[in-house]
Amino acid sequence: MPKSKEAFHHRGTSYIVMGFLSIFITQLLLNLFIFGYLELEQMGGVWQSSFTIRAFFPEEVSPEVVEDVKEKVKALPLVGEVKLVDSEEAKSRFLSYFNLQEEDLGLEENPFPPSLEVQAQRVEELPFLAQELEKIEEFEEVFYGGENTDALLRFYRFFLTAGGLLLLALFVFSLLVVTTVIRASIQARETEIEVWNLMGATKRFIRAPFIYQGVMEGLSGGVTAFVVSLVFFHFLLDFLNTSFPLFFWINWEELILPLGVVSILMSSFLGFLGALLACNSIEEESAKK
Amino acid sequence: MPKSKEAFHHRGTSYIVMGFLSIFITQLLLNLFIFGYLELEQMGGVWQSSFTIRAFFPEEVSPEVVEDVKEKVKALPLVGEVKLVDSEEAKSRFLSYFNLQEEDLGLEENPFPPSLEVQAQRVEELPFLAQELEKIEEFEEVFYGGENTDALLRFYRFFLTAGGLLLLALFVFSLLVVTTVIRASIQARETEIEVWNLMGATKRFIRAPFIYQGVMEGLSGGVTAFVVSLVFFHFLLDFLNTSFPLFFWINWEELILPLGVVSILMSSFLGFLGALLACNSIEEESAKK
Amino acid sequence: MGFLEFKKVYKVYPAGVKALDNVNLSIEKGEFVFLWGATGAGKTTLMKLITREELPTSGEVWLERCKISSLEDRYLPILRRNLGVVFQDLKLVPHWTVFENLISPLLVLGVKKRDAHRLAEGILDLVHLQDKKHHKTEWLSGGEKQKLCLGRALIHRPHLVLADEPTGNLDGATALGLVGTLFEFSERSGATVIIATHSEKLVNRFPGRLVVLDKGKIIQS
Amino acid sequence: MGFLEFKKVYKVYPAGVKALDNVNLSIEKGEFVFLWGATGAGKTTLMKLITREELPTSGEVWLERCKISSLEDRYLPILRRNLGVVFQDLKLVPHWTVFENLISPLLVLGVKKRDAHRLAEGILDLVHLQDKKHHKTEWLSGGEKQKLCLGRALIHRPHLVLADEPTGNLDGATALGLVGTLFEFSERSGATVIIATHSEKLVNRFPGRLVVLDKGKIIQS
Ligand SMILES: Nc1ncnc2c1ncn2[C@@H]1O[C@H](COP(=O)(O)OP(=O)(O)OP(=O)(O)O)[C@@H](O)[C@H]1O
Ligand SMILES: Nc1ncnc2c1ncn2[C@@H]1O[C@H](COP(=O)(O)OP(=O)(O)OP(=O)(O)O)[C@@H](O)[C@H]1O
Ligand SMILES: [Mg+2]
Ligand SMILES: [Mg+2]
Repeated sequence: MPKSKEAFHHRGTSYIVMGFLSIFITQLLLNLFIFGYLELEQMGGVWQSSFTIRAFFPEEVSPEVVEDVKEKVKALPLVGEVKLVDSEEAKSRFLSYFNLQEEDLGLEENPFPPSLEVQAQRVEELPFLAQELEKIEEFEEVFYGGENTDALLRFYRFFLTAGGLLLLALFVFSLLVVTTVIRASIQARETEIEVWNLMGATKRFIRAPFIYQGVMEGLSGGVTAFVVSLVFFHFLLDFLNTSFPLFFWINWEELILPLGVVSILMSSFLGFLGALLACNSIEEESAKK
Repeated sequence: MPKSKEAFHHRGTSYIVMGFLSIFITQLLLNLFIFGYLELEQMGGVWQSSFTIRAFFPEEVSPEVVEDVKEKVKALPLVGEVKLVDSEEAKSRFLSYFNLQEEDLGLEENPFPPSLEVQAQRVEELPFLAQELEKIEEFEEVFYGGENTDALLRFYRFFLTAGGLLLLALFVFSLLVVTTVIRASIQARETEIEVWNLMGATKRFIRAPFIYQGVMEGLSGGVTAFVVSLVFFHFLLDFLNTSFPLFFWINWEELILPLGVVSILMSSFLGFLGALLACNSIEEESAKK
Repeated sequence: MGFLEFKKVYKVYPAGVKALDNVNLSIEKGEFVFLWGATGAGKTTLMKLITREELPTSGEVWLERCKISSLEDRYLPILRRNLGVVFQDLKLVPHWTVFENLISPLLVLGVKKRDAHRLAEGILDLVHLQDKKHHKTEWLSGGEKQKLCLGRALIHRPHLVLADEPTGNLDGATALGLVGTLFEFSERSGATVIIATHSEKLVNRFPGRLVVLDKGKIIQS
Repeated sequence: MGFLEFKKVYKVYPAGVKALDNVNLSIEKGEFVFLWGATGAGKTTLMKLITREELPTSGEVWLERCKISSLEDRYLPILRRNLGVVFQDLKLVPHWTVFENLISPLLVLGVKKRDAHRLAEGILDLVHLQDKKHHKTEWLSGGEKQKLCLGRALIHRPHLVLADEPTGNLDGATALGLVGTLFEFSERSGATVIIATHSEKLVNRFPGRLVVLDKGKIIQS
């Protein structure tokens, strides 16, 4: 049986090309998505540290109270990092921000109140955390970016949801394409299959070459897509890094492992599943006849 | 001949579904691209007005020179709009920007020089225009955003190039899918075609149902994609408008015409071309045998 | 020059098989010809040269003063519409109905479906398939398929009928009946008929010309 | 109970055709049987019940004490591996070579390709196709295809050979030779052979049992 795997299948090279191409293209899109996702993840990390709630104490607050409240805040469940900004630091920040000298202000007293800079464990939870902090009476004002931050958060969440849906749709679409391709190549071999059946071949014997074809097409498409993606991302990241060094573009090397693993696993799995579904659907159809 | 168009084609419904789906999906992606493109266009317009070159005169410049230079600048080929900002306006802008009162500054003289705000006809040409303006001796300093603006411009250009390439790739891919689908459905009817040939049918007689099939699949896929896209964009724009009113999201109504025209033309053209290519390739193959 | 003319025709298949070896043959309009020969003698090959499924390696084939061995491809449809062929391997579309297979030569000619119906009724009677009209062709028995194939070859009243082993799957009585039908058709419409067969019984029963092929050579005509 | 047994078998096709009508038949191991009947009598249908391409509408079919009319689908391969069948419509794969079509029953059985080669040589000699071994099957003439089909039915030395109209495209001499080969095979290996045919000549030439079908009924056995 193993010897006959592809022994007599002379035609259908066009189908093999078709299957290869479809998996190649879907895997390419998938890789693009993975790239986007990793990028987003990294940016998310960066955002997180800049999404900071500022909770201001009243100007006349005592240092003990500040310390107390800081510990209290630290104990809250949603809180990530907490940093104390005392009056002195607040002033020097202001001066450097507006590029001024101490003299320019001409103030005798330090008008800047101390504050806590609080980060959430997850960016998502920023608004809830802000609500929590507002409940603490010792703060005079709690500021977390409001409108603007809300919009960014919505954007982040929208991106993730849309991406997830896209991923799912992409998977279903790939599966559809692979299944149809294998179906077509099975139908192109109708006569062979009929003859094998009449010669007493088992289901497994007949299916084997198609499953094999599916997995091989999947693998070859996946590997090619992997290589092409890597080369593409190499140049893309090069370009992006020189053009927009401000953004936090991931390292090319960090892509190799996730892309490689996903490409090989996903594409061979897709090929396998597609072939299986195709075999089943064809068998069902011919049983109905 | 016309009567027989689909008279005897009993099988291959699965192929019809396949062709429909592939065109549907590619058209959907195309619509998405068109949406993105229109959005970008609109944003580009907005950017344009905010991409402004500021050319500063020396503090002690005379109003006549300013008027002269303004007319000179207006006559330059790349220039769009030109606006004069005199010292008074510059000062009041500064004050409102930093939320200060005139008294806070404590200055006797107005230290702000008059300047010209110059916009390019096309965002792309901003750097060249800036170079032109720098050649004018009457200006003390020409400022056009530098690094930052350059990066944005690169981004804009990158997006357009990438989009164009994507559009091309998408078109080729759709064509490939449609062609293979029609090829498959032709191959599934090998026997019919052989018999028609032996009965003395002309090329046209044999091709007609496949070309018809291609166009119909294209049209139905395109129209469905059009409807689905419209519904999708309706909700998307609703969501985007409430979430990010800052951005300049296009009107839903503006999408109907371009999407409709492109959907119907492109998809039926794709179907037609795909069918034609499929017929040709099959005929070539069978001629070789 | 005759109605159908083979002049020094050789046919060597790419695989190296010499199927026809210097065939010279002239057939007159209205003749009823039996092409007789053992298996592999070249009967089917000879017919394929007339239908232009194959081209001769050398030599010429003429039909009604038209040199079909060098006919351009785009004129093939015109040639084939004037032939009625019973193919040895039938060439029926299994998932079409009997009726659909039967009228396919008419549709090619542009005959309206309602007229096709009328013509089909007559032919179905002739080949005794009236009760199978709307059956799928793959449901027919071997002999019924051959009868259908013969019907299809006659429905458009061709000038030349080529029947390649039309009775291989038919019992003696039915076979005689059908060849009788062909004979009558030839008599009435003046069509030329060539029947490739192995059956000595048939050859002896009908007053036709006998052409004998042996290993690609004509040894009696 | 005999080797092959039909008990009150009816077969009515979905289209409403009554193909077999209360068939009762018992065949012993090693018998050489001719199944004779006009076109549409039900010969092929009867054979399809043995190969399980069809199920009887009612009644039972037994083979070697196994009720094949109610065999589960997953045991079909085992049944079919023990049969050698010459199909009326041949069931050859046109784009495989002659050799590939010939050894397909062996590959299904798991025979190594080198052993298959040896067995194939013997069979090719038997059916006189030695020189076409590596030809594509679609290049064969009608008669050659039938010979190949017979070779494929014998190569795995089955216990039961079903030959449906195996000589329809063969000339008299070749036909006699091949049926002789089948007869010898039966004698030597003790296999049971059933041949469906229209040819009275064949039936009279060999000392076999004659079963006559008429419109689905057995009128002589
Ligand atoms: N396409 C082909 N390529 C190679 N050889 C071929 C081809 N077609 C036919 N042959 C060979 O040519 C010879 C003549 O074939 P042909 O089909 O004309 O015989 P035939 O007289 O019709 O035989 P039969 O009575 O068995 O149908 C055979 O040996 C056959 O194998
Ligand atoms: N799948 C089917 N559906 C409907 N009718 C069928 C089917 N298969 C066969 N028949 C009908 O059953 C009858 C018997 O067919 P069968 O093929 O058994 O005849 P046969 O004896 O083999 O004839 P032949 O000598 O022409 O091959 C025929 O009338 C045929 O039309
Ligand atoms: Mg022949
Ligand atoms: Mg039969």
